[in-house]
Amino acid sequence: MAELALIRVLEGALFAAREPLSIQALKQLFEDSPQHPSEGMLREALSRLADEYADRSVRLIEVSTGFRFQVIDALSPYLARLSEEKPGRYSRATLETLAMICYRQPVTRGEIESVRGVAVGSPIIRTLEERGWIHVVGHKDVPGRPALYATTRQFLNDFGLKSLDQLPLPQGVQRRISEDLLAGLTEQMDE
Amino acid sequence: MAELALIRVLEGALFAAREPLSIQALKQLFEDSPQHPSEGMLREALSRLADEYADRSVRLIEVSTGFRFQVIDALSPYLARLSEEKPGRYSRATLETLAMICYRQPVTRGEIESVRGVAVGSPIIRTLEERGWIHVVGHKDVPGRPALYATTRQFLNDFGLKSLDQLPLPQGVQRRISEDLLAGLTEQMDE
Amino acid sequence: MKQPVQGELPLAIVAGEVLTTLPEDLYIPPDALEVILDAFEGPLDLLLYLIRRQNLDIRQINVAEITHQYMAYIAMLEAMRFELAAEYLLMAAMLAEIKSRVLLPRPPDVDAEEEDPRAALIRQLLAYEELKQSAELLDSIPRVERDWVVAQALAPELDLLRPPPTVELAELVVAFSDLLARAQLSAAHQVHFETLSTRERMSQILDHLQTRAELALHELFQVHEGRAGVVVAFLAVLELVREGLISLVQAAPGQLIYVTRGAQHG
Repeated sequence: MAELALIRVLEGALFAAREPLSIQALKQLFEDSPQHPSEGMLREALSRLADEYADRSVRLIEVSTGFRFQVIDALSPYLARLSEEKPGRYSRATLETLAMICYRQPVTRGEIESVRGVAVGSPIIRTLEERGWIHVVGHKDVPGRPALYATTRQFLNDFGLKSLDQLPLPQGVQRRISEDLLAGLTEQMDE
Repeated sequence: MAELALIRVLEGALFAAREPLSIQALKQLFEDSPQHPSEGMLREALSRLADEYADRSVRLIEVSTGFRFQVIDALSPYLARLSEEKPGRYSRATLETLAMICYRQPVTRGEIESVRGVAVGSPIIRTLEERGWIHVVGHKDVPGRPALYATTRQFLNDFGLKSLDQLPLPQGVQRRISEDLLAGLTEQMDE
Repeated sequence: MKQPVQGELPLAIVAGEVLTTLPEDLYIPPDALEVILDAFEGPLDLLLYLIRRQNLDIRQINVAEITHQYMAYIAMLEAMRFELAAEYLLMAAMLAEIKSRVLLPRPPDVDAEEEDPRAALIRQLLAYEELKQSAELLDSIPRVERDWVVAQALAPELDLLRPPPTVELAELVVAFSDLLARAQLSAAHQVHFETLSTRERMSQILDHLQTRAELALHELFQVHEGRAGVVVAFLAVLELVREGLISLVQAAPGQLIYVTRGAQHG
């Protein structure tokens, strides 16, 4: 059988995959085949592929766990007409819990509650766990050994982020960081 | 917002959809929008779109229920190399849903949700249906006529059971014919 | 949205003062109260709202004033007999405490070690406000499902499919026990557990009725199953009737009994 051009294999695999494909996975496509693209060749082909789709309604993008095609935002109003459901809306309580975990991870439920000033119900935690956005990464070494929650790679993927660094910071956080920094500096100077 | 070209809307929608889109569904994309493509215009745009993809590894094809993009067969050997993986694991949500259906069948999704305390997503139900372990055995005669789920013969086979009776019951739950049942009967006979 | 408020009866007692009218700036139509209570995520959220409404900086808040407003709000909710979450009352107590300490002259040096409660409250409010902002920011990031979709095309059939996950019987039992423990259903009197063979038979009967609108009752009893089988079938029929999933129909006494889908109407 004739070998397909590298770029065509990547195109088909990325459209067929249900999850983003890492460079590692893309290499695996060619295991035991005469083609043995290096990482450089793969990246170069991916970049040409992205160019081919520059004027189309799907874009090739890189997220935390690899590459995937996604439909451009401009299509949302059209797609909204297709389905009655409005998927992916979350309550403020859920969003605040996710924000705590996202910005302060790893964090216990008690810590989330102390900032929110109200109890965080199990259904909220479970909803986020089932959505694949948070997971337990350990247990805090205090009485009761409460679970420590953190965000997952899928959270990054679903929010189109390569890493947590790309998350925008709220004003308060910026202020706190600079205050902490100043306080730290002052302390150091005092020593 | 500027209107997207007809062909670009179709392209994005077809890549976004998980199922083939009929002409009817494609028309719906433009409901209440200034664009009002006729069926002729749609077919003409679809044919141009198919031409654009003629040399790619995805093709626009028409099946009985509509149009969809499909990755070409030539990619199978490549994709097969990706799929050689060890079996995954079902999520807790999936296991709990299966357990509820298994022990409390015939049961509606709402009933499962009320015990689990969180929504049971369609993907969970679909996973179990596709696995051949559950099926719809009827619809409850209440508003919305929700589907009643039960386990299948294949479920018994895959778990090496002759009948559900062989399933162990968790500790604390006793096999018994409930007094509720008898009480309920007496009530009905009184009516 | 101002409405005349009856001034005769005391509406509530706030900080020892009888409140006959709601503070002008606080008046909210009673039927809107429930909605508003739902709109707040908790006492911190409510306090933030009260502070922000006056364009105050959290750091500059007048505890006495904000306490007054918060108490008036709580009193109003209580007067309307809304069930208030304990957190709201706890905050009321905390505010009252802070207010009294701010008003009373403090003996010098006594509290040097202890944190100023006003500072603690301000810190809590700032942290919560920051969280609110973070949540809004997070929600503004385009995300899958709501704002965009992954582009996919149907994959070709593969000879080598990833083997589906395997499940051990024990895992299923554990999952069910967990569910029971969580739903606190384990007490036998709350949920009835028919034998599983009964539930299995219930599913089978419903499945039969998928293809046929009605069945003669005797068709459900198989002689070859013996006495136990007949009992199971009988119990399954009774349970299905009780849950309103099937009905038994008999045209006249002595005639055949038929089983049909759904509850009997009328």
